[in-house]
Amino acid sequence: MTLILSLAVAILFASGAYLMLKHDLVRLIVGMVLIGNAANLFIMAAALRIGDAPVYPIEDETSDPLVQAMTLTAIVISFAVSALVLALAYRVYIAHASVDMRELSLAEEEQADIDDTLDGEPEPMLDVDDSSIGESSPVGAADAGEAKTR
Amino acid sequence: MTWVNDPNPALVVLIVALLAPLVTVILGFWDTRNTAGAAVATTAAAFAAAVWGAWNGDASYSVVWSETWGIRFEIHLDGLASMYAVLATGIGLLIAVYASGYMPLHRHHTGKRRADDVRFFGFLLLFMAAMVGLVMSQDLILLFVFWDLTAIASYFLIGYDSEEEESRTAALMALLVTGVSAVGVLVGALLLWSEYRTFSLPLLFQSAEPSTTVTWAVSLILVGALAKSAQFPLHFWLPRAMAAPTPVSAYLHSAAMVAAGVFLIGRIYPLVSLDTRVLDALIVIGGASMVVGGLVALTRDVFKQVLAYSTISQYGYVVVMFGIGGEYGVAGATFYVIAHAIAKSALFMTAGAVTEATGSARLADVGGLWRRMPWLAVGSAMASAGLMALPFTIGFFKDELFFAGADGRGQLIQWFAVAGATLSFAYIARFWAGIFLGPRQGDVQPVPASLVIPVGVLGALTVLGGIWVEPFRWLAEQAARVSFGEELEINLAYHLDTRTENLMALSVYGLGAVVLLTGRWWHQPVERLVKIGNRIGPARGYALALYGMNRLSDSIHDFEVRDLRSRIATILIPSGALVLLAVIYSPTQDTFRFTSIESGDLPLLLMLGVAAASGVMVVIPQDHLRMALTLSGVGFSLAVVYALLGAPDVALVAVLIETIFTVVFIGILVLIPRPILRYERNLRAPRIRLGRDAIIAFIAGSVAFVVVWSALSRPSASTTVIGRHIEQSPLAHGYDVVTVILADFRGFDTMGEITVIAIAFVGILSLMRAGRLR
Amino acid sequence: MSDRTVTTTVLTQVAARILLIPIFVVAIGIMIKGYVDIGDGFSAGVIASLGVALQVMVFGPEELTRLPVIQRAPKGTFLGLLIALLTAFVPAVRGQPLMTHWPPAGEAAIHFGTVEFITAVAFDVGVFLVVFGFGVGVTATLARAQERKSSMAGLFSRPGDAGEAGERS
Amino acid sequence: MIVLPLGILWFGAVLLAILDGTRTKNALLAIGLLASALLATIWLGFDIVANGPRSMVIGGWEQGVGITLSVDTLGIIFATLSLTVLLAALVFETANRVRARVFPALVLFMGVGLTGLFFTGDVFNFYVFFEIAMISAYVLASYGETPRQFRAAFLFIVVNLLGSMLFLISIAAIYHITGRLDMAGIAAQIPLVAESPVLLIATLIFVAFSTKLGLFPFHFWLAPVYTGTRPSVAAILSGALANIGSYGLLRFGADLLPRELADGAPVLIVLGTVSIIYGAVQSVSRHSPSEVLAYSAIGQVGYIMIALAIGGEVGFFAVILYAVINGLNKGLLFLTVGLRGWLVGASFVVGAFSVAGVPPAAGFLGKISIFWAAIEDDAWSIVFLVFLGSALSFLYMFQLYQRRFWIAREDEVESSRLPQVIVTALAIGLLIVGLWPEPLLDITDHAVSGLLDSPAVGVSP
Repeated sequence: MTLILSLAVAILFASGAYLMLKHDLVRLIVGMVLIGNAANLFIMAAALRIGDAPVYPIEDETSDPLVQAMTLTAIVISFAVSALVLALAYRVYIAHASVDMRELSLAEEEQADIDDTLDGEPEPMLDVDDSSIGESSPVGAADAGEAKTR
Repeated sequence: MTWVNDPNPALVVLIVALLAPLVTVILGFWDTRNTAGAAVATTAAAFAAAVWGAWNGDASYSVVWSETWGIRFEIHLDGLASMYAVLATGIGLLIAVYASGYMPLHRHHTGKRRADDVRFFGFLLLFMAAMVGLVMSQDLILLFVFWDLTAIASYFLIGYDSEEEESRTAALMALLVTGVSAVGVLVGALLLWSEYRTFSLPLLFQSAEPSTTVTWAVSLILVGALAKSAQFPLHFWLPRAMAAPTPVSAYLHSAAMVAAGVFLIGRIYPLVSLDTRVLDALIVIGGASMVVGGLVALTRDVFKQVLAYSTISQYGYVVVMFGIGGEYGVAGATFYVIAHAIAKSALFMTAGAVTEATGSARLADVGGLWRRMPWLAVGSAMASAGLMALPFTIGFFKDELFFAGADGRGQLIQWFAVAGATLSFAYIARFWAGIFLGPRQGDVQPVPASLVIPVGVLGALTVLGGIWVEPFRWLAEQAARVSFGEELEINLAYHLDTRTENLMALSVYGLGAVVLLTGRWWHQPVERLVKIGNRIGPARGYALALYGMNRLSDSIHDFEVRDLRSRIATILIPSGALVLLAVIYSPTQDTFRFTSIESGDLPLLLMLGVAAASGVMVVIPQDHLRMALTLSGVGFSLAVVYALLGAPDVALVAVLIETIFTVVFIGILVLIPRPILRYERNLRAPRIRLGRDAIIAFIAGSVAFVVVWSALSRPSASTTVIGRHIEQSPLAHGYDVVTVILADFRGFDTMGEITVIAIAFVGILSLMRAGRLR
Repeated sequence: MSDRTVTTTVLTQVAARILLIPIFVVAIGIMIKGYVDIGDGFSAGVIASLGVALQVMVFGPEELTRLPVIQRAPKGTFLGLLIALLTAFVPAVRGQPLMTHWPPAGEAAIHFGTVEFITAVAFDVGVFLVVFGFGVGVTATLARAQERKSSMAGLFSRPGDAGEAGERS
Repeated sequence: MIVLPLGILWFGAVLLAILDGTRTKNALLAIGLLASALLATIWLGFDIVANGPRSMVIGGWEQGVGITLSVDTLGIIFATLSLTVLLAALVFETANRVRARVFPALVLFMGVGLTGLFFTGDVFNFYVFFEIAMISAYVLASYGETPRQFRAAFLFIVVNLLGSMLFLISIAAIYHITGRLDMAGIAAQIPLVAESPVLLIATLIFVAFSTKLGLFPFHFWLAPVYTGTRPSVAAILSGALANIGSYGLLRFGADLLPRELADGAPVLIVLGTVSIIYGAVQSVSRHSPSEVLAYSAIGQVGYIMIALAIGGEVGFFAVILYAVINGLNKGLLFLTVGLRGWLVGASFVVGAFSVAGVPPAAGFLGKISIFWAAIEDDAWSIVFLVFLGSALSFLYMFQLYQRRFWIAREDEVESSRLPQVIVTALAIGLLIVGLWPEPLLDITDHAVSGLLDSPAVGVSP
């Protein structure tokens, strides 16, 4: 049984991961939801024991109520996050008129290029000849003279 | 107020020095015209304090700085500290006077504002204060702090004209060489700590014994010291630093930055002298610097370049003397620093004044100026004579001590000493004569007196030291005693006899004159040699390293993953590798177990199959709407699984959540036009990519599988709290244990959960109301 | 607008309207009986907001402005959170650990029929309000976005696709 | 007392969620609340240092049945650090004019999440607070509302959600093998369990937190997110949120799973080494300041990993100290990104010196502690590595500094004074810590002895 449960978790996880590798934003989100499902199933599977519903009157051995509470919390949290991601996907679509990750990557690179030109290159020193250093700071006699006459 | 009645000289010197930059900056901010005056006044005060402190002598102050690390704020105004403090503040004072005349001219050339003066004097005085603090530090960490403070100050001073690329590269180079090598000082200090559990120098001197660790520690500290003193092969930053305004160069070369390096050697000399191999290394490095610096100085045309290389060469002497060691070596090294500081700063100021007067900074463009600038000529002549070690200057004694020390170390060192001294005789003479003698060249404008007076003062001091050497001798003697660690006496006098020192001095004058007069024969070859050195020398190495690092950085950036799917893959694949590693590493026996499947489990089995199958179905390329529905299929079948696992609460919520999620999902899908959704679907991905995706997904699945299976294979924990949960539910007025856990036992989780919902709500509202947040 | 009038028949409208009341009743029942049987404030919140979602799907977003309870639901999220927080933190003011419910463990609670008045129920009401507000708020936002989209169809679509944009029912 | 910081933040966040945060007076209210939560945390810290860790079982149940809140020095240090960075970012954004109604509320919500997870003594509760912090961060990442921010936010969510799920799976697995959720109980049970499943679980936890921190090779999301988000948000992400990673590794690694941490040390060292070199080399030629800082952050994570692998007193000391100082550095430096003016230049250079480990900026303390750990461990290759990393940090920080503040550009407009003053205040803070390090060192020492005394002593009541 543990093997079957583990396999189910693994298949859901793998399907989710596969979808997360897609270019389509929507599929990506579906992948995330699937991985969330896999995690939730695993929490339930991690139950210390399985039996009747833990509702009074209790006669037989009940199922582990703690994992149930944990699963509930986890389900709700992953739902909230998924809903948020959906809304974000909508805004991404509004911003790019696309749900294709490739276009987003393109936009990111364009942005990086813009940044690069804005921020300038690092300037590594290439000229090792230092024989004229120390000469250039005072500009010239005429200039110095001008300073005097003022 | 015993503190006021009986002040601690060490603290007074440090505080007055630290106040100098502070007061100057505050007054400068108030009114920028105050800056130069404030700088002169505060340095004068610092100088007075230093002289007073040196006179009162031997005061220390110590307070715990950090208990946890055992660091103390421990300062001691001993002989060594007094000497360097007097030098740093005294020359600092003259530099401040000089700068008050020089900076207006500099401002004019570079178009800077008066407000920039505050920055200049602030960092200049910070430099001085850091020097004063450095020389008094007795705790290695405190010493490191002041050590880096000098590096910071010099960085901003060298990069003062930051609009010039030359200044920027020079500042970066100085920072990289001195800052990175300072890490050596730190590591050395920590090494000594690991051996002796203290950072305190006096304690270390007491307990240190020759050992590999100590040798390593000392060598690392010396790397920092030698880099700061611009010793070969880390000397190349110093000539570049000439891009700074002249007062900075003058200070850097005489009493501050470069002097800090040899100071440190003197400070830890009791540790240095534990291993003769270290001393020999000092001789080699110092000797190399003497030769390289001297040869390049002979070929340079720009004033400040000649002087810069001469400094490298002359600090080479000091290092060699420390390497020679013994009474003469240490005494000579210490005395040399005084003599050199006084004379060299005068020459730098001369260079600045001449450049301001003529507008030219090259020996080739000036000449015969002694008539036009007689005071400057006289002042710098005295200083040059000092560096050339002519009699009746303080410089004569410095070579005298050098030769005496070399005498004890055999013929080779002796020849070497003469050769080095000859070089220095020659390049200094070439410098002075090139400016003031020969055919008249260059148009001279009058310069402010403040550019000439400091030169005169320093020149006078040089000669005074040659006639009445006692004050200088006393200072050096006190200092050398500290370095040497035992009693030591410096005897300085003129002897009219044929002792070796005198003969060596005479041969230096003769050889020096020959070198000067034969210039036209050796100039070309030496210049070629220097060019070759440039091409393969350490400066080249530095430039290539920097360039290479930038190129390397660029090229590995090209490999940086740029799209989301690869970013996800780069999390999944390494996780797979790590899990695999963990599987290999850990014992596999009993890790994975099968448990039997009972007939009652068949419905569960079936539903798990359905859930997994619909999970796979979602992956198959399809319409988005159908995908959403298949996805909810996964959710609903999982809900049934939960119900079969005896969890009706979870099943109920799972169904509800799945429903509302599907509503939201479809609600969003509807908002996105169909062509845009279809666009992606119609693009067929290449088969290879699909295969690769499948492999990555397989890895991800395997990670999950291995971890999950190994965890589930553990027999369920025997001690658990769920029994208590079930028992206590009625106490909490509840009969559905899960609900009681959610609202009571673990209600805090639910609290967090609804907070997450509320935050998601806030986020969704602000995202969906396009354009404006809420 | 026009699509909806086509797709929703009178029958669905009536059904939706009638269904709303039982849905709310079930929701409230689940919430109050949560301690005794399956279900809690969370499920109740989801059920109630699904009921509202149904109304919106059938009658359009303006439906939301008609019922004041629904109109204020989004603000209710924060009210609910506040109530839950109060049940958690008020005991701390009295020197007890967080979320110590009243009446204390084991002591009898005031009964109203089979309904017990305990602070845990207040907490559950908070949870209900948060979830209900969330459900209604999100539904409403989606509906409004949908409306806005049909009024500016094609604005965000690819060039050439403008005509097709906005379809899908 | 233990609940005071959480209470202030939580109620404050709910209140501000209703108010319009773009109004200055509401933003000021948020600042006041955050500041008082910070003060309450510090007050609590004094109490804990004096009287030992404090804990409370929620609902008044016995431990294990109810959730345990338990605060030790380690939690206090990280909570104080995170709240400080959050406060700085909030004050900064207020001075700059808040552009979104919900920004102050989200900052407070994130404060709730972070404080909660530093204070909780229950692994599942840790996860819940972790998600509170993360979801606030997800929404915050889109703050600014340009396509760029949306892209960054999306990437951020996707990657971090994956990490969260791995973490959730490991928590469930821990529950299955120990039957407990409270940290004290787990720490007691873990040694009784066979090694292999625990090691696998530890691996997943490591991956989850490394993803959060941006350790090589889990770092590929980090640079675009840090460059894409607004400066104040980037400061929050790198200065406050990333603390989850360091804290989590300490809490789960050193406290709960020490055996597995020791087993994994070689892997930590290898990945840490690669991270240091990779991050530093990448930073050298990056153009935009936030990109340099992002890659630098990847490098800094490497130091934390290496110190963690060295472990023991000096190792954990270095982890905490380095994490704190790195958080402050990054908080300061990211805030300077969009600003211009000489005060900003001065503040930036203080941050740069701190990153390079030059006193008197606080960074040298971190560098000392790392060297110290390596030397005590006789790990010469690590000493050399740290040396190399610090040399490269000089190079990239000062290439950047000179390029940005020494080369005048025509299109420059000096930023308004208030934001400049705020970053200056942060820089002065860094200098003060550097000049008077004893409080920080002392409390770090306290936290380390709490971690080492006996496993999970900090979490037992």
